Amino acid sequence: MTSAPDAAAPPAIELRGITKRFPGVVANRDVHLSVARGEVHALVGENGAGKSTLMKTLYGMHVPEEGTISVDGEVVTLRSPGDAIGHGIGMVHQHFMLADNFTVLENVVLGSEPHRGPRLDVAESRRRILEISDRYGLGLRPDAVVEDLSVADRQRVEIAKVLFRGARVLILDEPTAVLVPQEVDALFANLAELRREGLSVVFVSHKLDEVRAVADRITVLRRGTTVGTVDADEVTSRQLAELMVGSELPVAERAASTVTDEVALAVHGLAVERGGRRVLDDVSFEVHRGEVVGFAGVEGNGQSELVEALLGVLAPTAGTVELGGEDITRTSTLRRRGAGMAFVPEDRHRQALLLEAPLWENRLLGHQGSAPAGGRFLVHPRAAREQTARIMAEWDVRAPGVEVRAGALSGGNQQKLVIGREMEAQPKVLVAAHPTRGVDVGAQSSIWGRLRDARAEGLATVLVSADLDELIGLSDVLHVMLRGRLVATLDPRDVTPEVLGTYMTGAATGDAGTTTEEDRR
Amino acid sequence: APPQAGGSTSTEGGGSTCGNEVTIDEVTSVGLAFDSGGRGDLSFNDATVAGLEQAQEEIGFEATELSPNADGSNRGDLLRQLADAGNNPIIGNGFQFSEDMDTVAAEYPDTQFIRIDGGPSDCANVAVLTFAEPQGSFLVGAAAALTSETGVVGYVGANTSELIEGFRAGYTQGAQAVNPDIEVLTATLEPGPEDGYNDPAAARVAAEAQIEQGADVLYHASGSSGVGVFEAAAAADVWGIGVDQDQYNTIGDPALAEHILTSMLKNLDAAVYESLTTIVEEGSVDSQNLTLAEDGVGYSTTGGFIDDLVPQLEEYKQQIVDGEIEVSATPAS
Amino acid sequence: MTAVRRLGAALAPPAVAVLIALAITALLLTVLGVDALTALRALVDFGGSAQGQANQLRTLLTGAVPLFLAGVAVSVAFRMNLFNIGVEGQYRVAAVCAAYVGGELALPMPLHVLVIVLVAMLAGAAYAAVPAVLKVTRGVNEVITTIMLNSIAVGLAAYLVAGPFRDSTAGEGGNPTTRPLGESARLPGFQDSFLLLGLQPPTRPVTGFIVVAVVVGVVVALLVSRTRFGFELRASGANPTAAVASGIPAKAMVLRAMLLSGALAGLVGLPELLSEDYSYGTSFTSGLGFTGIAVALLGRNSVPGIAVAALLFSFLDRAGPSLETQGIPPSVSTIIQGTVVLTVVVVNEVAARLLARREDRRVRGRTEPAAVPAAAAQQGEGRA
Amino acid sequence: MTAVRRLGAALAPPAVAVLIALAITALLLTVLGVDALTALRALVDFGGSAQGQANQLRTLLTGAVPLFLAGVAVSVAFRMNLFNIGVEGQYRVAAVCAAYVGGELALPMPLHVLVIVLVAMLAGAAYAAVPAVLKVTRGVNEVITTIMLNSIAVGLAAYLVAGPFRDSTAGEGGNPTTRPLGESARLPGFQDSFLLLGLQPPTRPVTGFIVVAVVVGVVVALLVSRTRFGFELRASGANPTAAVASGIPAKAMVLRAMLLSGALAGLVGLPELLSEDYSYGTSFTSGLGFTGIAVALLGRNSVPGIAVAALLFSFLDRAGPSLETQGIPPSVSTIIQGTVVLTVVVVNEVAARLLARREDRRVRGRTEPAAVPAAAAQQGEGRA
Ligand SMILES: Nc1ncnc2c1ncn2[C@@H]1O[C@H](COP(=O)(O)OP(=O)(O)OP(=O)(O)O)[C@@H](O)[C@H]1O
Ligand SMILES: Nc1ncnc2c1ncn2[C@@H]1O[C@H](COP(=O)(O)OP(=O)(O)OP(=O)(O)O)[C@@H](O)[C@H]1O
Ligand SMILES: [Mg+2]
Ligand SMILES: [Mg+2]
Repeated sequence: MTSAPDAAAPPAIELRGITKRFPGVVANRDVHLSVARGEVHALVGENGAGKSTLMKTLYGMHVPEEGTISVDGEVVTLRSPGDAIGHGIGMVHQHFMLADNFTVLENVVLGSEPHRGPRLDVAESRRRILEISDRYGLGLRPDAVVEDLSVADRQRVEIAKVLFRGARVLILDEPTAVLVPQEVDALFANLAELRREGLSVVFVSHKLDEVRAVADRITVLRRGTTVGTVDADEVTSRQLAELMVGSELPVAERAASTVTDEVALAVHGLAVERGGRRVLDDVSFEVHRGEVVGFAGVEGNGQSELVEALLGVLAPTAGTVELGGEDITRTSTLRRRGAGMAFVPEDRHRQALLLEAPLWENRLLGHQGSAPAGGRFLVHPRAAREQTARIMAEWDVRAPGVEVRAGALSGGNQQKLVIGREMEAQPKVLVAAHPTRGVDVGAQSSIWGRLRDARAEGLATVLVSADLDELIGLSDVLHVMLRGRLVATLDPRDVTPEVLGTYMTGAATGDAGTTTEEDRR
Repeated sequence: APPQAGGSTSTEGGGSTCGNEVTIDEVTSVGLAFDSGGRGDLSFNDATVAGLEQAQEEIGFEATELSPNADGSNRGDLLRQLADAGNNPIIGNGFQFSEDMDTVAAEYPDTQFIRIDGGPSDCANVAVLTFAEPQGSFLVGAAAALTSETGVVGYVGANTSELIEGFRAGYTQGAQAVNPDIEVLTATLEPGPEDGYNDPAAARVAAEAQIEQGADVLYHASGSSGVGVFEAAAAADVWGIGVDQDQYNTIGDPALAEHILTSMLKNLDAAVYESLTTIVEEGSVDSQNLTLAEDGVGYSTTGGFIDDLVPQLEEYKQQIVDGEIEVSATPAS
Repeated sequence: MTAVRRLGAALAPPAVAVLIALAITALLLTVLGVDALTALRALVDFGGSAQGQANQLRTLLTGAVPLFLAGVAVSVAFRMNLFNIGVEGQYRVAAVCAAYVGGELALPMPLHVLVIVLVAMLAGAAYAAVPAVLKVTRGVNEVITTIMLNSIAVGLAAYLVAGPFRDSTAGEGGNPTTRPLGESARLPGFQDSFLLLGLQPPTRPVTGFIVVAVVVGVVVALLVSRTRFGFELRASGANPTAAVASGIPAKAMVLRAMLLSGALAGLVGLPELLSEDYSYGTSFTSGLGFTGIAVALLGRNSVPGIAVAALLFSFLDRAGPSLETQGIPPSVSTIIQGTVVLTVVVVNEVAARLLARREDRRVRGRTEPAAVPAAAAQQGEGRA
Repeated sequence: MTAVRRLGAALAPPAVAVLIALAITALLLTVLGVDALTALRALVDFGGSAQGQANQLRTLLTGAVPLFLAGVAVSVAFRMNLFNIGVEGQYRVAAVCAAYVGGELALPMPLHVLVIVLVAMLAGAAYAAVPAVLKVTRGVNEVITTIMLNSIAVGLAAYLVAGPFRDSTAGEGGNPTTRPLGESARLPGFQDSFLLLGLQPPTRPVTGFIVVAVVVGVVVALLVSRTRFGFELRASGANPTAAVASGIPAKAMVLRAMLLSGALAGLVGLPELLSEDYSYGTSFTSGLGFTGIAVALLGRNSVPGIAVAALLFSFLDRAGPSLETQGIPPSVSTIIQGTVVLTVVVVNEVAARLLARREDRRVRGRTEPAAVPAAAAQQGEGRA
């Protein structure tokens, strides 16, 4: 435990003795956190440890019961994000808070619009946004509608929004969960730039290597309270993990192939159009029983459309999808799910959860038609409650009970609930986007383990992920997507994240250096 | 005083299906249930109130007035509530009480009910006071035609109920009796047989449209909606014709009164007054149809705007009373 | 146990709310210069005589039945975030169709009523299908279509009853109505059954349709909480995107919700048709659909809540004449009625929130704070 | 250029819609057995004489003014996803207050009118503050509170005009009204100015309040599209969570939106007060607030759209008597009017979507697909 880089100046942010209770839960208990000017400070801890709660407190989204917040040595009261912004604090949320039907420009300026008198100064807004975009390489298109953006794009919009306000303290709650390595590097380069300019950054992440690489100091949170603060150069990832959970750092190790001959899912020449443009073009691949097929690609290259087309939410303009030999191109989502397809979406809040409904109702969602909790006509709340309790136990979903609103769970626990729900149905085909997004290291290794077990029992998996270690570690074959096309097929056994990255950005092309299907069997 | 049950042998009408012939020894409390619009509608309801108050002054009973709720669904309950409170007789103002009053009369066979307007009742304890509105309307129709310089006159009715259509029928016949080529513009505020008594804005739009089409005398049969007609008439400096009461006196706005040519009088007040005094004198009251002959209907001359027409109108009146002119109660179209 | 508790949770806030509402209303009345005591006494006065009281009770119940049905109809659509302002038009069209078919048919007793009920539900659903289809296929907001369809319904019903549906056996003249229902379609009511409860029977029976209303209430409550359809309805309302991803057909759900709402709306006019008027004519009650919106909102979309709300509205409606008898002008009595409902709404909302928070605490109280393994939570669950 | 195109985009769909609506209505009429040609001719008939036409034009304009104001008032709240059903009650309370103050005061001309307008806006805003405050502090849904406040407003206005606000100089008897406005508060209208356009002047002037309506329209349009407030209003409505996270005070926005909506609602009764009646009495027009909801929805919340919608409603309103003159029964004419609006709604919706899609393509066409650096997008922007 060391002191802040510049001990003389008051810390940019100091939280002292923060306690925040939710009904029945102490999310933060006597938390201390001190962030110096020009420091990148990481916050780590397992799911539900209270990281987001602490960050929201700092951003004025709720008022703590106890404790004080000081900005530049002065005690302040933050009753609303407005107050926090007023004190130069900005936040990028774990679950984005963007107005979907607004443009990038509108979202960025929202709340602190440049204006001349009462009039909105659009030209000035555009100028400043593009300036920020260029300076930090965010690649923003001011007139794109946020709804149409990929998750990574949205992330950049959120970051731009904070920078736009000239925040002196940036809070980033799991900013890298959905970024591919190149994007993570770019982001960290940005952070370094900011730090040089004297800004302070507080960021939350579950990726411990990353944390060590970028942070100056790291504060560990466990069960709502601070365990300690360490210097990033003096700690190993393993030590960090032990501080957090008391267990070892998991590794995505390859397991023996369980691929069978039996084709579970076959896709031929799939194409999807949006706004007159092909966002998915001539995509063909097969997934066998016991096989994990991974899809790598920079966000915005058609992975979302692929997942949604497989699920039947998006109608393809060409091509076919066969499930277990049966053409399901035109069947409904319901039928597909009934035929054994499961789905973990990239955005759990939008596509997987009823935030205002209790956990047991969320357990029913997507499975309302099948026994034991659902049925043709009736649903069985009691069975749903029992099942929810089982999922919570088996997948380590930490929540006080099955009657809790899904919205009250921490992000990682929501993710575990979604995965648990989908896996408990014992699907034949799993379509998963970022399955471990936002879960802590312990839970991540247990989810990986379970995915491997299911694969050994014959599960066919379509895996989309921004975590290249996860992709390489879990997949039996890897496809690279670029501009809606499959541009390369790689063998995960002899590919490194760096190599994969070059394919994803289009720097390398073709199937060079990869093995064929036959080779792998 | 508890009402005396009379012999339930009904005289005319060949056998009543409900209620008893009621004899009332002493009138101590009278109930009045309003038509929609309630007290202060400046026409139909207020006319009944006037008659009731006149009788009250003379006889000295207690009066209870109740207004229907917004959707008019509680008319039957108003009557029941009045009956439960011991009122006898009970007056229901308006033809909309028809079904409800017969039902309630069967439940309270020893209470006398009086209904203003509406079809005949099978109940021995329901007295219906009806008026020959078509006849009265005939006379104001004639007055309109005699006054009109454009050969176009207007009519604004509340709805398409039989009662309201009767006004239109008489008015048209009267106008055509004077001038067979006259154009009678008609407008109806509500598509069905209900409501329309409380929408002066719509009445005004309708009246303005007719004035635009050349109408220079406008009659209305639309309760308090009629204010809109008068407003339009006053604004365009043409004539309006009142209904039920002498609206020259009751409109309360001199600017509007100056444009009320005449009013078709439906002598509700007199009829109500008389039926109450009849009960006091004779213990019971019967249904009555009040025509021109009984002065149940008529026209007003207040303001002196039609003084020179009176001889002609009186002539028509006589012809109707004599049966030389028959006024149909249903419009030709 | 939980069922009772849940019912209690649904009923307690409105009860408390009514009391507080009365207090606030008394204050307002004093400001308006009206004797608050007299007014409140008149408000809760059910008349002196046993007969009068029985009749007022009957009025209260009879008035609540259509309001309850209208509230339930509105609430079904609300569950899916659909604002069915069209209950008004739907029940009008349904009533005129049902009255016509019922009047022209001659069938044995239970069948005759059944046919009328079915026709009403079908007609209501058909009329609700218009906004539903327009929304699903053309994306037209249902609020404006139902507003316009309400006004069309007024014209349509008047046109039908004056023309094609008019009682042809009645002579010329007279106000147009449909042919009166035969005896076999006239629903018997509750009158002597009051004696069983030790009460004076009212002069008129309470509409037998109250039984249908109770059945509808139970069925809808079960439908919403226990069936797959109800779950899908709620899910689509709560998060349409997630619902679609979960295999719930969004458009089909809009259709189904509106059709069900319309079918229920079709029932609203039946108590009047089957137990009072026996035909559709001049005095058919209008406006119930609009009040139904307020009833559904006041009842917070739950069936028991809607029942209480319907009774409250009916209670206040019934009180109007009592207030007038006490010399309180209709204008003030309108203010009183509105204020009572308004205060009930507010207090109800506050109470419901407090209750939810307590319930929250109760649930959580059973488990340890934060980061507790789910197994413990499960045990906690089992213990309750 | 873009402003014109945008106006065109807002106006073109309704225009096409009206034409298609007429065609569909003609079909319906034929089904109902009415001569469609006669009916449609009657619908669009403005009378034979030049005088008659001028007068009908006047009726059309005069009728549209309050509907436009009501529509704008509703739309401001809609922008924030607030359903201000209470415009009805707000304008009623505002009108009675403004009439009272205006009648009792004696001031020089422009000041007198100004005071009346201010009082109306304040009263409307104050009455709208009730649901706003209840929503913000107690979380009560504004739909139910405004419904109840509407019914209270009816009672309140009747109470006020019969008691405290009654014209004390008028004798007993007659119906209660406020004291008539003095000459200095009577708004001059447009009559001879018709000559400037080469038109016959109508017999009565078009309300001078039309100027206020135009100003309000322009101001609100600018406010919503060009100012911070308008932008934050839309944002808070479209995505409250995002707005809050951006530091926009959500509760304050609810308050502001409702107060603004209420203040605008306060204007709805003024054309009638200042140019027609000069006092508030029993004959004061009611229901404009409800129609305002339909107008706002039909106008798709845009000011030009609302103007067109208000004109359409006024046009159809005016056509009622013409239809009856042609022997079309009132029930059918109600059906015609409703159907025209309904079809316009649908066609308008479809056209707006098509347009939006085209617009979309236009905008997107300017930029390169996907992963294009912002600089390129900027150029594309510059080029257009
Ligand atoms: N709005 C809320 N209502 C009730 N409980 C809440 C709420 N928000 C968070 N909690 C609880 O507070 C605790 C801490 O949650 P928090 O979101 O801070 O965790 P976290 O550290 O961010 O986890 P993760 O890594 O999964 O995002 C959890 O037990 C959670 O259930
Ligand atoms: N509805 C839409 N209309 C127009 N353009 C769209 C639409 N949806 C997406 N796009 C654009 O298409 C491109 C591809 O986006 P897409 O959502 O397919 O990303 P993705 O590759 O699936 O990313 P992820 O890995 O996050 O799933 C982006 O430039 C996006 O802005
Ligand atoms: Mg978190
Ligand atoms: Mg995507």
